[in-house]
Order: sequence, then C-alpha cells, then structure tokens
Amino acid sequence: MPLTRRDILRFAGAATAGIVFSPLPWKMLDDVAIWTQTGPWIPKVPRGPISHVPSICSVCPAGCPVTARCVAGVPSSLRAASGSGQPLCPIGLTGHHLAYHPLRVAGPCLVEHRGEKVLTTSLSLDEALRRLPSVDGDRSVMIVDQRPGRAISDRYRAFVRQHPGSFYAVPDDDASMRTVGYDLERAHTILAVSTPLLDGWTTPARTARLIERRSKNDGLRILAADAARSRTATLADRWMPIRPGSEAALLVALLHLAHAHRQPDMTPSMRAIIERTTPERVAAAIGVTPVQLRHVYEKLTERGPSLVVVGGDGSNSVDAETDRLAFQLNRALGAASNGAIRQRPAIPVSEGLRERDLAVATPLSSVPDASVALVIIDGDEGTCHLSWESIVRTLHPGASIVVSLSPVLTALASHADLIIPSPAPFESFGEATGDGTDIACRYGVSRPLHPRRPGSVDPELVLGHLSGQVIEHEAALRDKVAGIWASRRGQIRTPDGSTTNLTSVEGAGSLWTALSEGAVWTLEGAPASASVRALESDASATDRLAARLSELAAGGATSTIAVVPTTWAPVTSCSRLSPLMTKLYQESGLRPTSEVAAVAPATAHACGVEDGAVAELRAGEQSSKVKVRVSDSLAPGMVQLSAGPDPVGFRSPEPPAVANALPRGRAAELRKS
Amino acid sequence: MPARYGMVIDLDRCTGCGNCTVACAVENNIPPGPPGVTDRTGITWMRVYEADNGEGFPETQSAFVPVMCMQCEEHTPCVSVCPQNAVEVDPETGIVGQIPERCLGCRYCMAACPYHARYFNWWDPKWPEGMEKTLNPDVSPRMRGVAEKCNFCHGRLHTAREKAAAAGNAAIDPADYVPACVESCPTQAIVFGDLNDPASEVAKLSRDERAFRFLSRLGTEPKVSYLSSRAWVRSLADRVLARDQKEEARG
Amino acid sequence: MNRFRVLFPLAGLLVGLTAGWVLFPALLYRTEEQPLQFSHAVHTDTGGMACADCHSFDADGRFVGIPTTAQCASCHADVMGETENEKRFVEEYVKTNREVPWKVYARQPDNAYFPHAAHVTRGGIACERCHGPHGTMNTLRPYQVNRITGYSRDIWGSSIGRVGMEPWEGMKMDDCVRCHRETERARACLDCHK
Amino acid sequence: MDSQWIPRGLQRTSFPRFLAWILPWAGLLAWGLFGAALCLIEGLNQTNMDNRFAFGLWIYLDLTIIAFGAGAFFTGFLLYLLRREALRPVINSAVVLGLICYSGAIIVLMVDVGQPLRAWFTFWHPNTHSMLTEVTFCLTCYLTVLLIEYVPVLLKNRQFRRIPKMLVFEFELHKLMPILAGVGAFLSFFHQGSLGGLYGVMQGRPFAFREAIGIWPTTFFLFILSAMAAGPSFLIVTTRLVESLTKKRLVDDRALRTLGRISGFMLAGYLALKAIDTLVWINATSPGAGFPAYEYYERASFGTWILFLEIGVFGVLPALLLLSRHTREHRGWLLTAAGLVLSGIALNRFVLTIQTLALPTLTFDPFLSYVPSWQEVATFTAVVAYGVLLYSLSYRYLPLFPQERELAQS
Amino acid sequence: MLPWVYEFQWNAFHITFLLIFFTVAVVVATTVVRAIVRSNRRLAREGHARVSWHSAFEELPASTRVCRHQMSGEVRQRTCVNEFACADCPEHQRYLASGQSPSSSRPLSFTPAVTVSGIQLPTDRYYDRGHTWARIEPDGTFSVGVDELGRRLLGPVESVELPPIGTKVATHAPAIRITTKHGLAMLRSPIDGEVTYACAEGDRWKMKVKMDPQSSVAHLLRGPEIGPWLTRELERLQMTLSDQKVGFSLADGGVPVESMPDAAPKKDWEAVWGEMFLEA
Repeated sequence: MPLTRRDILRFAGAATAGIVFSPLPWKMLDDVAIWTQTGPWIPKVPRGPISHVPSICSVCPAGCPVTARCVAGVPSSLRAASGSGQPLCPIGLTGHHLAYHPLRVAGPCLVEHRGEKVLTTSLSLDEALRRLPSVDGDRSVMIVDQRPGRAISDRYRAFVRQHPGSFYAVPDDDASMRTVGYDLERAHTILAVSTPLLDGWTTPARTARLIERRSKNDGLRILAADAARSRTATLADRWMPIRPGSEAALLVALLHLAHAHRQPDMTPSMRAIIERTTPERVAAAIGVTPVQLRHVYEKLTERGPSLVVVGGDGSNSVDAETDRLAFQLNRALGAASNGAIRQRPAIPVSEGLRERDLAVATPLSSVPDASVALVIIDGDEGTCHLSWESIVRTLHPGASIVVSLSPVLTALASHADLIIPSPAPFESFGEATGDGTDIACRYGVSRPLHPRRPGSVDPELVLGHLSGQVIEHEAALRDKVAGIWASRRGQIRTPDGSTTNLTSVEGAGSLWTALSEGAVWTLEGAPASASVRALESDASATDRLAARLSELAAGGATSTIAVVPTTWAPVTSCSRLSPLMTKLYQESGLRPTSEVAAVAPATAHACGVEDGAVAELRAGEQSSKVKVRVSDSLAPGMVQLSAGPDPVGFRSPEPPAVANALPRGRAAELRKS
Repeated sequence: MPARYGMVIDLDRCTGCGNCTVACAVENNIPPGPPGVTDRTGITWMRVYEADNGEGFPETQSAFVPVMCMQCEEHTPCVSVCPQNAVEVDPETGIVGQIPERCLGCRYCMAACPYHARYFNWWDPKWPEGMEKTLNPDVSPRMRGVAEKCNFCHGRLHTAREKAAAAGNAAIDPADYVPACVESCPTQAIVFGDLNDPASEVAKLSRDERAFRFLSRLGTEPKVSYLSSRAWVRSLADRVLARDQKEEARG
Repeated sequence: MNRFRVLFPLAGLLVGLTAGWVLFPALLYRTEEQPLQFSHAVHTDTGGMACADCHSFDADGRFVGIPTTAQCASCHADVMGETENEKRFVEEYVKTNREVPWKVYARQPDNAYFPHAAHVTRGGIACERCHGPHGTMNTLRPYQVNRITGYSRDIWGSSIGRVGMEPWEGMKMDDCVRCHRETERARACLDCHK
Repeated sequence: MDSQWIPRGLQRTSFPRFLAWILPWAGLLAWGLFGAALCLIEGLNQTNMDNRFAFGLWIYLDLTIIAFGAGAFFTGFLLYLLRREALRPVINSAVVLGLICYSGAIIVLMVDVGQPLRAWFTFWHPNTHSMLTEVTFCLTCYLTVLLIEYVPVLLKNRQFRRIPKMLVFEFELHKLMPILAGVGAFLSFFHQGSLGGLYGVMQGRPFAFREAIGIWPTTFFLFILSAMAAGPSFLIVTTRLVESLTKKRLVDDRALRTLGRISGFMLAGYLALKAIDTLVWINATSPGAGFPAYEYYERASFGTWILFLEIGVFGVLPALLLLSRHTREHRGWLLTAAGLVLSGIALNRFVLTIQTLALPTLTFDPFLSYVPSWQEVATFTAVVAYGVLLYSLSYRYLPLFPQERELAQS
Repeated sequence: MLPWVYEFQWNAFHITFLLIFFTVAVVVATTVVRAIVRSNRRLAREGHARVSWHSAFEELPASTRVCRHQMSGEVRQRTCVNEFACADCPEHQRYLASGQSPSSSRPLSFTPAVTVSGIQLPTDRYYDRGHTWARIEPDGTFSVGVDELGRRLLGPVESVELPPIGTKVATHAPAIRITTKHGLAMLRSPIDGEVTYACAEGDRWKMKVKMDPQSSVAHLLRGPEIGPWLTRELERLQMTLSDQKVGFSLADGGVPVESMPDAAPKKDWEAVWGEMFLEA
C-alpha cells in the first residue's frame, strides 16, 4: 500500500495534537520567558556573606570617613560613615569602581603614542625595572609627587636628598596656595571670587556645614563674584557678575578700599598699583559699578571674620598673582590675625627619617628645562592638573625615560614611556593627607577592600629598586603613623565622631589600629603669620599684574568672546572617574561634558549658533568642535567650557579637554561648523 | 496601620551636586551609560534638573530640582495603564513598584508618567569587566527592553524587614530604612519617612508652608513634596501657577 | 486496509505524546555532579547538629545560606573522618582557603527575594516544608539544570507535568503565591521581588 | 507562466511586468526587515525613541493604519448586518486591506515592544483596566477574525477551487460571514475606541487627557467615529489608486459614492463631537489640571494652525464635499475629499502621539523634538511594502473585485 | 486569565472583560468548526460539482446569466438566479405552462440546422450553455459532444480525456478535458448520469451517458432557443475577445474562422475557453 500525502498529513496532525497535550509547548513558552528574565547577558549580582568595613576614602586627599559594604569580600558600596557627619562626594561614592576602570593598566607595560592612539606592550616586572636607568651623579631623576605628604613622599624626599641634582617636584599649587587654609566654619562673611565655594571646592562636609548654617540663618553671608551665575552664585546671598578674567582687578580694587597701600610691609611697586586702582578706574573693566564695589567692601567689613577665597575652577588656583592678591586682601581684612586663614602644618615625617635628611619640594615649574634623565610620576591617577608640556620640558634631550606609576591609563600616563602600575584605590592601603582648603592637616589610612589585581606594583618597590632599600608598602605606612604618633600633636577622630588627643593614644601600634579602622588624625594650623613666603609678591609678579590690569582696562578685543573654563572641583582629584559618572554628565546633563560650550542667548545669536548645534571654538592655535548650550546664566560675551579630565572618556585615553589648555579669559571665536 | 512612605526635598538646600543620582545608581545597580547615551536615553532614577525663573542674565535665578518617581497615590498613571500588571501600588507601603521581569517594554507607562520619572532600558545592562562584582546583591539588574524607576530603594526595605523579622518584630526600625539618595545627600536636603506617622519629620515638613508638590492638580497625589522659601520656585509646581507668578512679577 | 490507515494518526499521537512527556524533559535538563559529596545525615544524625548550626543568619538577620569554607574549617581544619570526600575537602578547599562551588538545589534567580528570617524565624516554618528531607540525605543527589533558564530543576519540581509532587516540591512563583494566598501575606510584587 | 493561478476572465499583466512591480517592493521589504531585525537583535537603542519620546513613528503608524483598516469591519458590518448590498463590490478588497493594516500594525508592535517574547503575559496576567490590554485582546482576536475572513477570498483562487474540500469550505464559511462580521464589528468598535482611550486616560498628560463618559474617555468615542470615517475613505482612495495603476475600472461608482456618503456622515458626526470635546478640554479639563491650554500651542512647530487644519481643511471641508450630492458624484471631488479625510485622521493621530509626548509637563522641562532613525523608517517601510505586496498578490491571484469582469465588458 | 492564575481579580469588571473575550473566542472557534463540519456534510451529500457550480454561478457576469426566456424574447430582461436549473425554476414552469414557449419544443432531426454567422448548429439535440450537447440515442442513452462554436474555439485538438466508463458525470461539472497546443479546456457535462461509452482516439472522440432517472434535460436549450442563444454567444465571445484585446473581431455577418486559436495564437485561450465553456 503506497504512503499517500494524506497519511503523512494525518500522522503529522496527530503528532502535533500529541505535543499540544504535553507540557512541551507550554513549558517552552514559560522557560523562554524566564530566559528573557535571567539570560546569561544579564549580569548576576554577587552572593556571599555581607560585611561592613569602616575605612576612609583615599581617592582624594580629603579622606572622608566611609563604611564599605562588602559582599564576599568585594565592596558593593561606599557610604559615608554614619555618625561621622561627613558626607561623600559622587567620586567617593563610586570610589570602589575605580579598580575596575576600563582603562586600568593590567601590569607593567611600554607605552607608545601613535597619533591619537596609545599602544601598550606588557612586559614583566623585572624587565620593566631593568629599563630604569641607574641614578648616579650624571643622571638626575625627577620624582613628580602629586600627592605629597604620604609615607612614600618621605621616602622620595630622602632618596632625592641622597642624589644631588635630582628633584622632588610637586605641582605648583601644592607648593604655594595649599599651605594656607581657610577657616570657613568661623567666617561670617565669605567672598568667593570665581570660586565654586559651594560646589565641591572644599570637602562635602564643609560645604554641607556652610549650607546648614545658611539655612539656619546664623548670620553667615556668602558673596559671589563670578562671570557666570554658577551654582555658588545661585546659592549665594549676593552675586556680582564680573567680566571674565577680571578677578585680579577686583581684588586690587578691594585692596584699595581696604587702604592696603598704607600697610608698611607692602612693596613700593605694589603699593603704587593699589593706590592708583580706585574703584572708579577699574569698575568698568570689572563689569560692575563703583558703588557695587564699595558695597561689597562694606559687606566684607560689616561682620567679621571675613574671608576672600579665590580658588579658581577647582582646588587649583586661578593664577599665582591672584592668589597673592587674595592673601593680601585677607590679611587686610584681618583674617590672618583672627585666624580665618591659617598656615596648615606639615604632617610629621616617617619614623626613622629626619626632616633635615629630606629634600625640599620643588614646584614643578621651577625645575630647570632639559635637566632630568628619569621622571617618575606618582599619584597621577589622583589629579589632573599637570600637563604633559610641564613634564616634557624638563627632560634631558638625550636618553630620558618617563615612568608613570598610575594604575589607570591617564592622559599623562599615556605619554609616559613605561607604566609600572601601582594598586588601584582600595586595593592596598591608601592614604589621605587632608584637603587643600582646610586649616588642618590630616592623615588617614584606608584599608584594602578589593582583592588586589595581579600585576600592580607598590611604588615602594620601584623606589626600592632605585635606592636599593626596599620597604614594604604597609611597613612604610606604619613608619609614617609611628612618626605621627611620635609628634604627640593633634588628635584622632573616630568614624563615630568622637575625638581623642594623640597624647592619650598608647602607642604607634594602637594609632595604626585606630587609623586602619577609619579614624583620622588631624592637626589644626596656627593663624597664618604675616609672611607666608610663597605668597609674598616679588617684583616680576607685580610687573605682570600691572600689565594685566592695564590690558584689562584697555578693554581687550570686543569682537571676540572670552573663554571661561570651569571644573567641577572633585574631579580634579581624580583623573579617571567611575564609568557611572555618565549619570551626571551624559545621562542627566547635570554637569556639562568637555564638549559642551555654554553661551548666553545674545552671544549665541551674535555668533550665529543655536542651542544644541555643533560649533567650532577657536582660541589662538587651538580649535575644537563643541556642542553649544545656550544658557541664561551666563553673561554675554563669554563661553563657558568644562575643564578637567574628560569625565566620560573612560573608554579610550583621548586627549584632554580643550579647556584644559586654555588660560582663563582667553579670547576665542565661536563659529557655526 | 500601613505605612505611606514619602519624601520632602528642600530645594533651598540642594546644591545640585549629584550625589543622590550617583548613590542611587550604585544602590540600584543602574549600569553606566553606553557610548552614545544621552540625557534622554540614560537611566537616572533620581535626576537633578536645573530650573530657572525664565529671566535673562543677570536676573536669572535657578534652583536644582531632584526628580524621582513621586509614588503617586491616586490614579497612579503608570499603574492603570500597564497591560500586564507589572506596576502596582503596594498598599502596605504606598510604594509604586515596577517589576521588570513582568514588563513587556511597551513604554505606555512612560508616556503616561507626568514626571518623566520612568526610564527604559534601551541597551543591554553592561558594566566594565569585573565591575559587576561590585553590584548590590539586594537589587536585581534589569534586562534590555523593560521600563524601570525609583522604588524608594526597596532593597533597603527588604534588608530592614529581614533584620526586624530576625529579631521577631513585625515593624521595621525607621532608622534601618533610608533610601540611598537621602543617605548620600550632603546637605540633608531630602527627608524620608512615613507620611502616615504624624510625628515623623517628613509628615511635619510636608505640611510646612514652604511645601508644595509638582503637578498636584493632576490629582495623582504624589508622595514627594518639595520645600522652598522662594515664591518663583514654588510657582514651578504647575503651569497655571507659573503663569500667575509671571504675571504678578510683571504687573 | 482501512484499519491500517487508522494506525497513522494513532502512531502520530503516540510520537507526539512521547516527545512531549519523555523526550522533552530528558533534553531540557542537564545533569551536573556536585564538586564534592556531602552527607547531611552524618552531620544531623551522628553529629547531632541542627540545620541552623551551619545554615545560619548573620547579625543583620540575613540568611547566610551554605556555610563558607571558613565556617566548615572550624571543625574540619583537619581531616576528622575517613571519607575520601572529606579528605578532598580539607586538602583542596580548607588548605587553599577556597570556597566550594556547590550547586544550590533551591537557588532562586536574582530577581526573587526570599527572606529566611521572615519565614523561619518569624513565621516558624520548618526547613523541611520547602527543602524536604534534604537534611537527612546521605548523599547529594545529582544537580539538574534547565538548559534554557539555567534554573535548578527543583524550582519546577521533579514532575514535568507538575502532577503528583511532594508537598515541598516546586519553588516556582505559583508555589510561593499559593501559600501566601492562603495566609493572606505579602500581596505586593516587591515583597518578594527585588 | 502563472496564468493557471490568475482568476479566469480577468486581465492581469504579464508575469515579468508583475515581477518588475513586485521586486522593488520586495527590496524595500528586505531592507525594512533588516532594520527591524537590528531593532530586535541590538535592542531599541537602534531607534531614536527615548525616555520622553517613548512612542514614536511606529505607534503613530499603528494608530493610523488601524484607523484606515477600519474599512474592513465597517464595510462588513454594513454589508452583512445592515444589508447594504451596494458595498458588495468592495468587501473583498476591504478584507484584504483590513488584514494588511492589522497584521502590519501587530508586526510593528512586536518590534516596538522591548520584550516580544513576553507578549503573552498580557493574556496570562491581564490588567483589564489598561486600555492597552483591551487593545491587545481585541487586536489579536480581530486579526484572527480577519484571517478567517480572508480564507474565503484566498480560496477563490483558481487552483484552490479545484480542491473540492477547499471549495466547499469556502462556500460554507462564506455563508457564516455575517457572524464573523458581527464579531469583527464588536471587536473593532472596542479596539478603535481603546486606541483613542489609550491617550484619553493619561491623567498625567493633560494635552491628551479627556473627561470620561462612563468608563471611557471621550477620545474612545471620537476614535471610533473617526475610524468609521477613515475606513470608507481609505477604500475609496485605494480602489482609485489600484484602478489608476491597472488602468481598469474595478468598482462601479455607486459603491464608492455610498462609501463616500457614509464617510462624510461619520466625519460630520465626529467633527461635531470633537468640537464640543475640544471646547470642554480647553476651558475646563486642561486648566483644571494646571495647564493653560493655549500654552500647548505656543511652540513654534505646533501652533494653533494644527488644530484649525485638522478641524477645518481636513474636517469640515471633506465633510461638506462628501455630504453634498453634487461633489460626491464627481469622481475627482470624491477622491479629493477621501484624501482629505485620511489626512485629517492621520494628523489627528499624529497630534495625539507626537505632540502629546513633545509637550513637557514639568514647568522646567523643555519641549522636545524627535526624528525617527533609519531603522524606524525602514520598519515602517517594511510594513508598507508588505502591504503593497500582499495586496498586489491578492489582486493578481484572487478575484478581489467581483464587478471587474462586468465593468471590463461594459 | 484563568481563575487559578495569580492576579485574577474577582471583580465584576475583570470577570466581564474576560467573559467577553472567551465568548468572542468561542464564537469565532465554533464558526470555523461549524464551517468545517457543514462543508464535510455538504460534500458528502451533494458532491463537489454542485457546490462548485453554486459558487461559480454567482461569479458569472450578468450578461452570461441571461435567462433563456429573455433570449427567446418572451421577457424583456431577466437574469437567472437559479443556477440555470430550469427544472426547479417556477418562472420556467410558468412559461412552459403557457404552451407558447419555445422551451417546450423537442429536438427534431428534420428541421434545418440553425446557422448564425456561418456556424451551424443542428436542431436534433439539446445544448448546454457550455457548448456541449446531448442527443438521445435509440438505446435511451445520450451521446455527448461539443458544438460547432466550441469546436472552432478549440481549434485542432491534441488529446481528449474522457471520464472512464462507469463514472458519474454531473450537469455543470467539468467532464471532458481537451488539450490543444493552446492549453487545456474543460468541457461540462450537459446532463447528470453515468458514462456508458467513452472512446477517444487522437482528436476524435465519442461518449455516451445514461441519464439519471430523477434528472431531466429541462435546463438544456433546444429548437427555437438555439438561434438567439447562439447569436448571444457570439456577442459574448466578441466581448470576451475584445476584453482580451485580441487582434481580430467578429464583424457582423463575418464567419468565424475554422480554428480561432490558430488565428490569434497569442491570446490567453484558456481564459476564453473558461469564459465560453462556463468552467466552474
């Protein structure tokens, strides 16, 4: 009997019916739906015992107390330690992500910069160390320490001291401005000149205290002088819009009102400048009226202690001259005598080392050109101030090698010849040495939270290779702590907020235990003496100032617009941010990315650009594509750019933002592209 | 009595620092935005907007407004529109819960939400390699193609409940249940608690004369209130108010 | 001849039913062995231990689940008995301080939240209610995993048709809901989902 | 080549020419399917939709083509239940068009949702208060009905008719058509309405929100009426289009005039209700929700002109043209009027989907715009190409127009 | 969806909604099942041919469905609604009863054949509208053949396929398959019955059918009806051909060629045959 089509159809039909009356189709439907819920492409959460580890945040020097919530030994969140009253910033909240940064350097590697691309070739630690030239009389080494005050800093200084002709270099800011702290807590009137006082300029805890005082109406008055209606300007009691780049003129005019030229210790040239800079003469250049200037001055003198802060974009300064003027104005307002500004003490050196055996820090800009054969850049991941130009200048034209110890591929590290990555934050013991705006110096130790990634090398090992004296990282820190304990000064503050004088701590060992459990040692500075050497004006500075003021008075070119770079201060202490920062930059627009150029509606109209358009920003030789954002918060005639590390550039080590290379108030052109 | 969790956000204290947004993302396992993400395709359960008074420079004034799911109590717009019960109001807490595993991804709820507080997973959730080890075990990551939103850190409520249950208690200790944004706010601008507890700070503040709620005339009874002593900020509550305020300022 | 023709649909039906009821479950699940054999019976009977002695809660009331190697090592720092498995455990895991990659029969997906404290401590439900006679077993039965969902077979239950299951079998949402319905507890989705 | 498949007595172009017509459309379909596949595989990030524009081109397309496809149910309803025999010449075409519109809409919806594999949850765990649930249930049921209604049309093919079982089944099924037409009308009534209700219930979107009559917002009823106006007009336009493409007369003028009259009548009723609804909304509903209605129209691209265009040029004008005997019996005017009706309905759906989402609710939120990505346009194109292909194949191989032979001979 | 699935809400709205859904689903499903059952039953009862003709008839253009009484001039205009089943048609009975109707005449061999435009149709037989004829033979069976117009429409025949002896043929159902080089034509059986003789050799063929006792020849055209019918058929042919934009036309009084397909080989002759032979 032949098999007909009908038979096959019947068979198939019945088989289908049989399957329908089995769990197969129904369970498949269910399982496929579950597959869409739990498929392998959806990351699985970690499982395991949960622990809460008290520590501090060592991402930036501020050292805020944190509690790490760890799952199976890996931190899943960093929270402000309860009871400490010290909140964190977004960088701290995501500090535990940094170990998994996509630009993490897996191990020692050679770096090649080919055009825009950065190529790395890994090599073993031994090979990497072998590539370091031995340091002898001919060849000098420069160690760039971007986090001075740490245990390793002492070792660096000792090493440099033993090798004459070598340099222990620190960023210029650390050498100058950062020695003076501001007692914001005690001040009643604060004038913030182009300073994001309430937007991350200082630690979150101190900002929060200012906000708290303001909302309690305790008499705190915040004045803001800023070209843009910045966040600080918005939150301030009074805002004075000034022309971009006129900060120095404003300060000189205020010095004039304070009769600073009558002060005996003023240099004659400076005295002359102040004397002739009457409010009437410079008001127009600043973009305000003389009455407004007098009014601001009245406010400053009405209720003391008064403070003038000129922090620039972030914790870095506007420029050295402005810093000096601010220091003199503060002094004129009596801040030095009433303790509103103080000279921050230095952290005691490690046990076994003596201050006199250590090299003095050289500001990086003071290192002579073409003088070093080996550059070691440490703490690169923890800042973004330094430009490659400031380093390359110092290199000996012959054989020279630049070694970065950065755990991530930062903009600077991508220019180095060799990277010997140190552990990422929270992979080993970390240190916090205190915020640059604070009146106190601090020292805190953060515990390792992550399992340490193989390939990272403690900086002590690199230094030990050069000096021949190897010390363990933890041992170096213990020595530092012992040094602090030996000083017998200051107090420790535990995460729950209680404080103990160091004198009542039994020994270096118990200080170490306390610090490794989240306590922080602090030592308040004395009122700043009349002479903070670094802030005294010298003749050349005065000349520069005079030139600038006359340039400003001339009005500059009116056809161009001024570039005002701004940085969200916390990011200046972290050159690579957690990828999660896309939430603030790309995903909410709360902070502008480096490609955003904000302008006033009138300026946009004059330049022929629209909101959201892509335009070309040209400043001197520099040119860059920017995305225009039209904002009513800005004065016409300026363009605001985001400076600092590119917060969203975590995918490739692209060149830093345009704004980083532009000085404040630089004339620029904005054109439709 | 069941709880009615709510929030009061003091706009005079908010500095727009973004802590809440970031802490929220860490707590709730929100992945970093992929390349090409924008403020319109990203996921920020807690999002800080900058609002201004509409005047030109230098009369501009601005305020930062953190916006998250307002946990509407009545006619909850997202609940009634969801075709498959992926959203509901928990009668015990008043929290509007979204279940991504049930969600079909039709985005009707997003169109319906007056606060734009709902977010869609346009991409697969991806963390840089290894970073998924830092995920919060109390919150499951969502998959591509579903909507999600703030649920007042429900994972923390679980933790608090578990702690209470282990101690044999039915009620949680309010101190154990604090959402991440509240906890992380440096200026303590956000107050969280049970609106049904008249003694709670949040209940008191929500009745403050500075208090207002956004779009309250829609009748959805949001459980998040805002505080401001500035009249123009309060007038941001809805467009009729904003118009009246503008007219008042002019006339 | 007609009789013969009738066989076609019958055979088809049989093939369909067999495929659905026998072949499908056989293909759907993959069987995996546990890394080590472990006798609950030895610990509960001979050792006289209770479930909570090892499967305990932490300070915050969170159920710890399977004990860590460190916990086991508090007794098994060195080999105590004579079994090969224990010896392997001590040598491969305790000495190297590694965790044993146990395959958890009752593992729920990430999106499910099951507070043991609420069920066991407050609710007074016995472990056996959901885990059956697991604690009296001498060996660990092979672990079966659904190839599509990655779920342990215990979630669905041993019977592919979910018929004739033991009271503790099945850990699907339906099973949770059934009990919660009866006791009128936890009505919101987020009560059990995270 | 395929002459054995072409209905006897009907003139169809040669196979190569047909192929030349089909191939470009097939190409578009392939391109569109590629775009849709990208959306399914890579995710909806391939679209330009975003959290604010949660709905985009696709939902707009769905709303519009479902309104246009209303001709199927409405014609069936009038023919089989109200016995308007004048509509018999267009019923087959109406069914095919309905099938195309509805299946196209569902295909697009499956790409549009983020988790198509979970779509069945709507049936298993329905939230019956959601308009979308109503839409989903009705659409699925009605698509089934349309498929069944399409079967007799399909079985009229010459080759299928040679198979006795199919021939007899077609015959018997055709006799039961009134039942299906009734069910279809019932379902369509609800889902056309629910599609409108979809927006009308959005309490949080005062631009779309409308007062409820019973359990349904007014948009529910407006959508039903407007769909009933759009359906017949769509049949007029498509029939005329096919006639001009094939250079043949397919339907006598009487049927199209009847369609025109019905469309005009429905449109007039719709406009009257819409006018009342708009006035209530502007003066009470919207301000009551805290939104002065005039602010909606202060945006540069969405001025009040859009409202006037919709009600005036695309509303009152075609209604007058269709209701006046003189213009209705003029072929050119009839076609113009039908085209205007369709434009009006399309504009209405556009306003409700796109403008609703573009308008901010929070006072500090900006007005947004949205331009679909190529993947969205491609998917859209795929549906259009699919429709053209299915219609072309149906037209070629099935006797879509019963009058065709007669009209060709006269 | 179902009461035991979670989230089933026991409230009137939910239940009403689902009840409506299930009702719709049941109605749709039963409709389909009903159609299947009814079609099976019908197929068993009436056979395929009847149903086929039933639906095919509806699709014939009105010009083809003209009543025989209109053709004979007894009525001015009438379109058949009865599927050419004159035996069951009350109108037809009325005309027959009047006694004047040409439909009541019988075939006569001695009257001359009807000639229209050169086509000769003998009057000794009954004609089906599909251009087949039936002629009663002395043995009581009917011989069946194709008429002159049909022959010319077909042109040279290549092969003929007749139903085997013993098969049942039905009125309006295709019975004879004729292949020419221009395609395949299906010719209708003029009567219901059983094939008693069938012989085909090349292009020549002969077939006899024994008519069913309960059947009749009432529907077949005869005598004075043939002339008007043939005239009308030529018109219809003209229309069909002109519709096909054929190169030649049948001018009034002209003689159709012996083999039309050969005269216009590019035409779709299958379609013309279908039209003229009333293929169902």
